[in-house]
Amino acid sequence: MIRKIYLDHSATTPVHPEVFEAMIPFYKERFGNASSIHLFGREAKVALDESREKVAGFLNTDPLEIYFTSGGTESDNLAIKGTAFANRNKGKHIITSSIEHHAILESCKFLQKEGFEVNYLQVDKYGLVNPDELRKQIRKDTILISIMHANNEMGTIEPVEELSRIARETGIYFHTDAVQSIGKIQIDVQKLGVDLLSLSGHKFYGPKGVGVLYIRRGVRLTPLSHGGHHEKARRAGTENIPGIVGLAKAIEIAQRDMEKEESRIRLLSDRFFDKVMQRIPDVFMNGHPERRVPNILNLSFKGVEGESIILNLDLKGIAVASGSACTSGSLEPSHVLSAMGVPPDLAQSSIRFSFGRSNTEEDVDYVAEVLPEIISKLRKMSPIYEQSKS
Amino acid sequence: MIRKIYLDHSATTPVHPEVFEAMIPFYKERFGNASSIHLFGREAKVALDESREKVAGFLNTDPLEIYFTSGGTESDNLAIKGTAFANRNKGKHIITSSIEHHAILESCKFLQKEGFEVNYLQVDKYGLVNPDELRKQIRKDTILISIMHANNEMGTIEPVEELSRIARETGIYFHTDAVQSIGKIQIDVQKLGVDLLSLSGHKFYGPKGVGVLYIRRGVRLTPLSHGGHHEKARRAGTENIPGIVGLAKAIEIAQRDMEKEESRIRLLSDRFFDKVMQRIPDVFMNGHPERRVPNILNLSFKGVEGESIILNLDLKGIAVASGSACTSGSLEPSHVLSAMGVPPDLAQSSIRFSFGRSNTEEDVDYVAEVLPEIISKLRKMSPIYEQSKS
Amino acid sequence: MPYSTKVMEHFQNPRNVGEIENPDGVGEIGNPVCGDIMKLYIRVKDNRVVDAKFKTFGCGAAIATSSMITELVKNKTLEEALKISRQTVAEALDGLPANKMHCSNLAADALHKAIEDYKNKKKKPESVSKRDE
Amino acid sequence: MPYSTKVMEHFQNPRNVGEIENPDGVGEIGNPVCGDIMKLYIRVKDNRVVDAKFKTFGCGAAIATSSMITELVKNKTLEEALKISRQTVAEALDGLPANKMHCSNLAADALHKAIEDYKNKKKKPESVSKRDE
Ligand SMILES: Cc1ncc(COP(=O)(O)O)c(C=O)c1O
Ligand SMILES: Cc1ncc(COP(=O)(O)O)c(C=O)c1O
Repeated sequence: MIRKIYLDHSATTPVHPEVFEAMIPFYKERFGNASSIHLFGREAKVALDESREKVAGFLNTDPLEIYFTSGGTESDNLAIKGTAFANRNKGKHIITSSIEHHAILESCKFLQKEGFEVNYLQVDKYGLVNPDELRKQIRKDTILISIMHANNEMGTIEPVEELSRIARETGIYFHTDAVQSIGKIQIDVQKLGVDLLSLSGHKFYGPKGVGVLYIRRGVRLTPLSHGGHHEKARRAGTENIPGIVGLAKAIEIAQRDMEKEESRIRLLSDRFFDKVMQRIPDVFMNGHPERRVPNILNLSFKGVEGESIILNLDLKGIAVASGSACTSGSLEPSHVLSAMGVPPDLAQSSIRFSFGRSNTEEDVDYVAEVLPEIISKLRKMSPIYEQSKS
Repeated sequence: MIRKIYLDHSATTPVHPEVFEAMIPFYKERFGNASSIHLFGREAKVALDESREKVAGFLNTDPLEIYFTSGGTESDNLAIKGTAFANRNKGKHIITSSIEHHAILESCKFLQKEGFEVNYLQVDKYGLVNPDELRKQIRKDTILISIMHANNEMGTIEPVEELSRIARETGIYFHTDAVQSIGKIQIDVQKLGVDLLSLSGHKFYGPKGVGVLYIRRGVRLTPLSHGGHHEKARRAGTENIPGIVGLAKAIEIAQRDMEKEESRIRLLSDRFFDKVMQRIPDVFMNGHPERRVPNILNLSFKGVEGESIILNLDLKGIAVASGSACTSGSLEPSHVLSAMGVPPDLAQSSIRFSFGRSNTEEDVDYVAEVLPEIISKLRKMSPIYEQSKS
Repeated sequence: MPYSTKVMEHFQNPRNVGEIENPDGVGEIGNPVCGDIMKLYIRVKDNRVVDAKFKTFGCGAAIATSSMITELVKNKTLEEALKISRQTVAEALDGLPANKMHCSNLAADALHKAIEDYKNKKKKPESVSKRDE
Repeated sequence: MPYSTKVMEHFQNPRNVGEIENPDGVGEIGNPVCGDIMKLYIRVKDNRVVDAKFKTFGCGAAIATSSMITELVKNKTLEEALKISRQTVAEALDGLPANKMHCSNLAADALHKAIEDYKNKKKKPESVSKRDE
């Protein structure tokens, strides 16, 4: 039987067995609608409240500031469009970075069509946003700044504390997309100094289809989903109790195991990186060498297109992602790597290895073993690798 | 031990055991992200495609016209606001009814703030929309008509085929909210003649947090959720595969068992109604006596407020809902019953019994047994029941 | 809808349900929006409320507050009775859910109306009896 | 990304990888947007393509179409070879995913360019060899 090694934990994760266990009763006997006042409803409401408290505890804030959504994308959309629509009388200018997730970028593009102006901050070669650059872009009519916590393609951690401080000084809302940092590094909304923060369950061993938006008290925000009075009338829709309970459980586990997992993953990633660099020439790391979440390692294999690497690894049972193009169904190279100044061919040659709970030393050793052969075979086929050698 | 009888299936349902079974693998080993090109991703993609085909088959349409959402509320929001925004150059007038779900009504109210005009059609005493009335309200700049299939409070089935024909004649999009009719009556989008149709998983033994919007090919619609290219770029967000698989399985089961379940539920409901009418004076049925989904029975108990009935039934282990106020956290009586001309005190006195799979004859007999005592006790306390007797 | 145990206890076993024949004061209060209607009857002797009864159409909170206030008011002087506020009633019931604090917490208002009614009747018995015709 | 078995077979075992020394024609085609770059070499004898080799930087589809076209073109006359279209290649591979039909299906274009190159060289050998310096 073929070995299966999953190195794509930044795309999604399996639910943790304890998370699954926690969800089961809410599919079965405790299935009530949290809006109902009878026993079934009250049981659901209790589960909802307890979940909210758990999430609030993890983020170091008040349960009243925790809103459940259908995922990271919805949280991002609600943060960006919700605050934009609610505050357009104050101004129509938004600042974000050029390396945000598409959920942010596309929300901003939509707002541009609606008459808003958006500045996309440049980043340095490591993918870092420059606080001075942010300061320069701020205008009288700036209403929102959104800079992600950790990038999903190469893991760089942005200086959110510093950036949010600038926002606070100037009285502008600050949002951060923490979808990729949760479970990897501490997230304390007070320390981070943010007004809004997005999470998604399925990136840290919780279920798909459920997310969180932290909204600091006092932030004005127009709902995207209108209807019943769920989530204090800011996000209508019958609450996905099993999903919410699962997300809360996943947060509990992340908190409990963070330290141990973090160092384990860091060792795995370093071990893999060292072996690859020893065995394969012309490999370049994308992202910041230290300031990044430990589970993401993004490497460009000069002269070889990403999808062809993915497919070859897939044939060996290894799952990775690429900054090339195919994941999104589009055919443009990664906007993140491009923004960092990575040349197009190297952007097309990038592979994201993202490690997680199931991965062992044997796993990464196996990948480091089969990879050199694959790269060498593809490079023999490449019209641009030879060119660069001559 | 106290008996537990759930008569609130229109609020939500437990997932069917077969649905739960079908979901399990997608939480565990087949957990991939459907956008990934490796094995894990392809497995997820296959499950997504198969689910889409199942839903399309049930609705008698093409899989390309099926879009998965996070629930009925999102589907309704996307249908209303998505078509409104995409077609505002054609006109800014929308027609709906006064008895729609809040997801529709609040979406319309939001649009009114954004400069749209909305007509809310009156209904007759049975809750029926009048096609002639619709015809009269249509204007040159009408872009959308949304009339629900079956009402969630009293079950009346609207003449959707007739209404949609009027829309088609005049080239206006027609949306129907079929959240309460799915699994109870056939839904064939060709026969219904609709352009958009909303469903929600948790109302027919599927999971919470997943829904469907059917969008006929050619309908112009602005997404609400921007981001990745999921769902043909009309609804961004990592697909909730377990939820989607569960919803598809629930549709399969609904289709398989519809005939049998429908007549069984009809008998239960009739049996219960007869007993209540025999044993309790001054009870009035709300909704159409025949043209309604068989699982909903809405009765007003003159002189007694709804919540006090719910609480008393709850103490006996029986779960029902009320058209009074408390469910939504608001304190206004049901807008549906009010629109039908039910006087405020009778609207406040209404109870919705909604039957489902788990209910037996013994269940309804038990409820019919405890109910008279409860009503009589509360009536003795009532300042308005005596008044009406004198 | 998490009612306190005390609310549920009064809801299940309401005290002093009914009417007082020829009461010394009646307070009726109704809120057509939220649907609660309450009628409170008092018997007054030597400036003290010696009996109180109620009839209520309303939710759990409305019934429990009605029941509670009839208990609270008994044997209080009129001055003491007038000091009974919505807050007093809610506290005596170990609190009410936030969304029930307004609409369904009318018992104190009904009591104050009943006392007012009593005072009016006492002041100008003629005109009052005329109004009753 | 559901590639056909045939695509995967060619992707795993691509035919005719490499270069032809002193080729009679070379077609290079590159698409910086989608990142596929393809170089096709042909050897022509008596108006027939007698050999073909390729080098490709690109995704699974790009590699498979390159491999497939070198097979298809062998022993075809130049006229026949020019009739090989993107569609021909895609069909020979039992189809390509929709989003791969454009960017990653450049092999036919590279072939046509190689034939053009061959014809140009034959017409004006001087100017071509000059260009090569
Ligand atoms: C940084 C970031 N933001 C947002 C999202 C979107 O979250 P979801 O997949 O829950 O829609 C993702 C993952 O896709 C992400 O990596
Ligand atoms: C008619 C109708 N439409 C829409 C909804 C909303 O669906 P969901 O609960 O999935 O948000 C409901 C149920 O709440 C409903 O009954």
